[in-house]
Amino acid sequence: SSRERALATPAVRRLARELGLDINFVEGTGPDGRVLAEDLRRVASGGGQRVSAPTQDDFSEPG
Amino acid sequence: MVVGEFTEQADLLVIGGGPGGYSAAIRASQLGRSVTLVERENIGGVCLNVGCIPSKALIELSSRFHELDSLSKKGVVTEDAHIDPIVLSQTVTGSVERLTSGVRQLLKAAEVEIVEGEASFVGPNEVRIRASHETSRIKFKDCILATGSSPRELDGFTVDHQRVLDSTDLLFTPVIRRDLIIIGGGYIGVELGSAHARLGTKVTILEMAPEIVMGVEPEIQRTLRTVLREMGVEVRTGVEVHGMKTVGDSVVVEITNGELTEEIRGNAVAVLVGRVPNLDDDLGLAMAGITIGSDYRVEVDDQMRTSNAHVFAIGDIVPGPMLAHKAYYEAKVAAEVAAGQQAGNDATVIPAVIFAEPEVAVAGLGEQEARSRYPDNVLVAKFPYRANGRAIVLGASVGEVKLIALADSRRLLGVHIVGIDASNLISEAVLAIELGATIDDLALTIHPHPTLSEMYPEAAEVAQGLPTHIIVQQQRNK
Amino acid sequence: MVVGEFTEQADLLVIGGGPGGYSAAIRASQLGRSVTLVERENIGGVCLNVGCIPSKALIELSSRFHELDSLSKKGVVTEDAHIDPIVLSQTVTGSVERLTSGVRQLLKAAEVEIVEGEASFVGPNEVRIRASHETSRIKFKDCILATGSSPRELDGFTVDHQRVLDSTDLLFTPVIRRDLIIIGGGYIGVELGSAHARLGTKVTILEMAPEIVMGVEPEIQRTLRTVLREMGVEVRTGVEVHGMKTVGDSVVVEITNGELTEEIRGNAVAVLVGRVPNLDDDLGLAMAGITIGSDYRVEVDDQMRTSNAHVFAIGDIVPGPMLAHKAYYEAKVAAEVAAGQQAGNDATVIPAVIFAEPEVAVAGLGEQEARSRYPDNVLVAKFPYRANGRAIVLGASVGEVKLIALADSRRLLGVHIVGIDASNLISEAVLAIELGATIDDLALTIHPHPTLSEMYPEAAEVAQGLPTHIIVQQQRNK
Ligand SMILES: Cc1cc2nc3c(=O)[nH]c(=O)nc-3n(C[C@H](O)[C@H](O)[C@H](O)COP(=O)(O)OP(=O)(O)OC[C@H]3O[C@@H](n4cnc5c(N)ncnc54)[C@H](O)[C@@H]3O)c2cc1C
Ligand SMILES: Cc1cc2nc3c(=O)[nH]c(=O)nc-3n(C[C@H](O)[C@H](O)[C@H](O)COP(=O)(O)OP(=O)(O)OC[C@H]3O[C@@H](n4cnc5c(N)ncnc54)[C@H](O)[C@@H]3O)c2cc1C
Repeated sequence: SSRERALATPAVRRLARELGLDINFVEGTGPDGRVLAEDLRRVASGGGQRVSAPTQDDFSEPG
Repeated sequence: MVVGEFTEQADLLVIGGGPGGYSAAIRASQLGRSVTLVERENIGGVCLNVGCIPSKALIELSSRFHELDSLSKKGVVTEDAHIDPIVLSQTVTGSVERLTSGVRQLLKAAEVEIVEGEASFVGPNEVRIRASHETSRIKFKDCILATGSSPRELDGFTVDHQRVLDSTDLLFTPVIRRDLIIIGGGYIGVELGSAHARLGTKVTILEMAPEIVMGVEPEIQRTLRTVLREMGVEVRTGVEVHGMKTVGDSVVVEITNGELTEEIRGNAVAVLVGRVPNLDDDLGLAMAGITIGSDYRVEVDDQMRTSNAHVFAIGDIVPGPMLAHKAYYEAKVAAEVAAGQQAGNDATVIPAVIFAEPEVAVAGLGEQEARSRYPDNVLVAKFPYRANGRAIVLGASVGEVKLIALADSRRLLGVHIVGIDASNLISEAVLAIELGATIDDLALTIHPHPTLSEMYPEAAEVAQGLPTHIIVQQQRNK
Repeated sequence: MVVGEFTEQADLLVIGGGPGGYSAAIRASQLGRSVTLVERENIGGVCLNVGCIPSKALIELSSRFHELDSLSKKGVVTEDAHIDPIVLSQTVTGSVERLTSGVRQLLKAAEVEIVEGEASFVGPNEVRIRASHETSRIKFKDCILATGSSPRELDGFTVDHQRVLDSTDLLFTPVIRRDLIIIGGGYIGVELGSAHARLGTKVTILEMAPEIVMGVEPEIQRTLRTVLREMGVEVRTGVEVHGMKTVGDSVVVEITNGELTEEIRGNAVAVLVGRVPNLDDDLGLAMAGITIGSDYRVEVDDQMRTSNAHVFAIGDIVPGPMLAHKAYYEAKVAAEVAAGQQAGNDATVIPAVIFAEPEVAVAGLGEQEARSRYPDNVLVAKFPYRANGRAIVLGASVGEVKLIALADSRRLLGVHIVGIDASNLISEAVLAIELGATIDDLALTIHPHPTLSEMYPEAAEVAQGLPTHIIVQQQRNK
């Protein structure tokens, strides 16, 4: 599959879990669409953008 | 079932005291769980006792010994250098003792209760512990399973620790053997083969697959083979091992290579044909409702939970490479989830290092995998050790750094290194990939001079078509 | 002015063939400029000929020699090890030759025209070149100035290369001296002092400042001093050097330490008291309208442009640490801007490495600087080498990794390492800071086991209050 999981750093991925968000449904405003901590906080506080469909697929593949 | 067994209660029970188990125990305790750890053998597991640590101690010393010859030619003259195998072996043992006693202290400081014995499930939230003189039972609220792995056995080769050896025999080696046959060209075979060759043993490696260390980039396999050959290691790939006999002081291993049958004679044979998760029936997984997958690993979700919601599994017994740092990472995910946090196993990269001659280190996708996943969108660039100032200073001209990136976004996908100190270099690549760095980020980050790490920006410049310290004709933009 | 000088035209003229000059020349040529490079001495400049490269070659060999003793105790036995100073010196020279001839090839492949001679400006876009037998003139469209630096002289100490030495004398050393006085405890003094001490010379370092290697973290200074003392190096700080005389075969250096006057006697004295940019009047900067700042460095903007819009300046002659990797970075900025690209000198981090015993490596802010810049918002965490598996295996228990981060956003600000292989570890920290990584990113990135790089996530875990392999009592959350 050429679809990718959301681009985000390990700490941001962790933050998404803590906020109860599926990071793959959050629109990233960083370079290359990368999801930033601010994007997550915005969504969590109801203000931000959720993308309607996952841009992404599996979490399972290790690098 | 023994009548009158004493039953204790545990808040969080950890089974197995290897890298997975002990680090899970420490983290869970830090986060407020009350932790009991059961270990049937040695705290520290395979890694600290008979794996990573003693192997790297031996490899390091063998490497220092081996380079004495070339040092003499450079002005650091040693004429009668030799190995004292007894002292060498004591040094290796000393490293192990220092680390395992350290881990015992860490567990004590974290107030982890240690129970000696072998655990097996007798129900979904209960285990029986068999110790040397008694058995007991522990009822747990939650459990982290980290029983690790054991050497795979090979039909017809019964390890007797005299003529037929396992990896542990090769680590605590109080003699330098004249010669040694190693069955298995995986990373452990290649690491220990390199180490013993450096100590002066004539090593032959027999591998069934068409190449050694399957899975790493073909260029790396080629470099490894070339260097091993130059060191006098004989590598035979695509051979099938049929059996062995002892003849006087020697072992004779019978192999076939296509149609041809051959006998290989040596002083001893070591069986290093991989490892099997410790999941046998004695463990009673079925009693606890824990499912094993078709790959003979425990099935877990992305929070390391097994099919029993109160049991987590981590380390060599769950899918993925059998490596200590994978166990450490999974241990923390499991411990944090068990402590009510929202952790998840979502690492992009699990690096792998082979401490052979030369070292190999890998992070992220291989070239073939990248090209099939992202057709026509892959950029590959290499930079050789022989063009790096520090490598020249070290006299280490063999090797290269290979970067694999997306052509459009230029994001780094994989890094593959063969050459001196690859083990020390690779973590920068892991971080780069985890952070979503691009080729250009690498090129524009100032790397100190003169260091091996400069090969990162140099390779990135090759990818940009603007190499500095290497001539890549077709890439000039003029 | 000589009558009838021949005047040539150059599209882009580079003055100086050191790391700055030669890499600027290559990059500019790759981007389409036609490049002429003038060098008055040796291609490769200080770094390749008498700096980074030979010093690291000597340091590496001295380190290998020095560890032979401890290796013997570990089972790799060498009894009559000794240095052959002639061969050692040839090895050092060999590294230099290999690298400088490599750079000549690179310049040739990049079609850079090399002119031998000393350049001085005679106007805003013209230089005169003085070679051994002739002078000529070159009119340039654009120019990149990279004339580097020379050793600072010390009143009363005239370098005669016999009793009064410069750094170059210490690099190509065909004898092992009985003892050596080094004036200057900067990084070069400490590096070369360590190297000669390892080779068996009794070294005394005299430093005027209250500490050696000013600017690095105080803990690192202390560790360095302790290790140097254990090696038999005498370090005297806060002393003033007044003069010297020769008495028979010895030199006597007169120092004052507060009120006290003292004489220090030795076989030779080396003057390593810093470096001065090559900007003397002969260069004719005024003729070209190029301004020198109050720090005696050429003033440049963030695209390396001097006050003459057609002249760029890079390397040791412009502000910032005098380090080769800074020169390389600035060279590429200047070359790209000269080729019409929008590059800029905006690196967050210029790392520094000291190849002493032990190694020191630094990236980003120091603790004091961080605390004053971000009051009450700084997090500091340390992890010691003695708790790292690979360090234990290497028998390298001295040292630590120190992380400095913002407490609120947890973003990494600085990393300071003292200990074995610090030089190889630091680039990961540079990249982390450049990419804006947090403490948590470091902790969650899987670092291969067993490697020294694991100290990054371990120190990050200390910052999180969740240390794994070290006991930090007050930080437990239970
Ligand atoms: C020679 C060699 C070299 C290696 N080198 C490296 C290397 O350089 N880098 C690397 O990352 N990895 C290396 N490995 C692999 C590494 O050792 C393993 O990946 C790692 O030990 C796995 O950790 P673990 O906690 O899952 O299991 P283990 O370390 O296997 O620990 C499991 C523990 O559980 C105990 N146990 C098992 N069953 C029970 C039971 N029923 N009750 C109680 N206790 C039980 C065992 O006694 C053991 O102590 C090497 C392995 C070998 C053999
Ligand atoms: C002992 C020692 C060890 C060092 N170790 C390190 C280290 O490990 N890492 C590190 O990063 N740095 C190190 N340095 C510093 C490093 O060498 C310098 O930072 C680097 O060389 C600066 O590069 P540059 O191009 O600015 O100048 P230079 O390397 O000084 O080159 C300038 C060149 O210009 C030529 N030149 C000068 N004037 C003229 C003129 N008028 N006409 C024509 N040519 C001219 C000179 O001959 C010279 O070749 C060390 C220095 C020393 C002395």
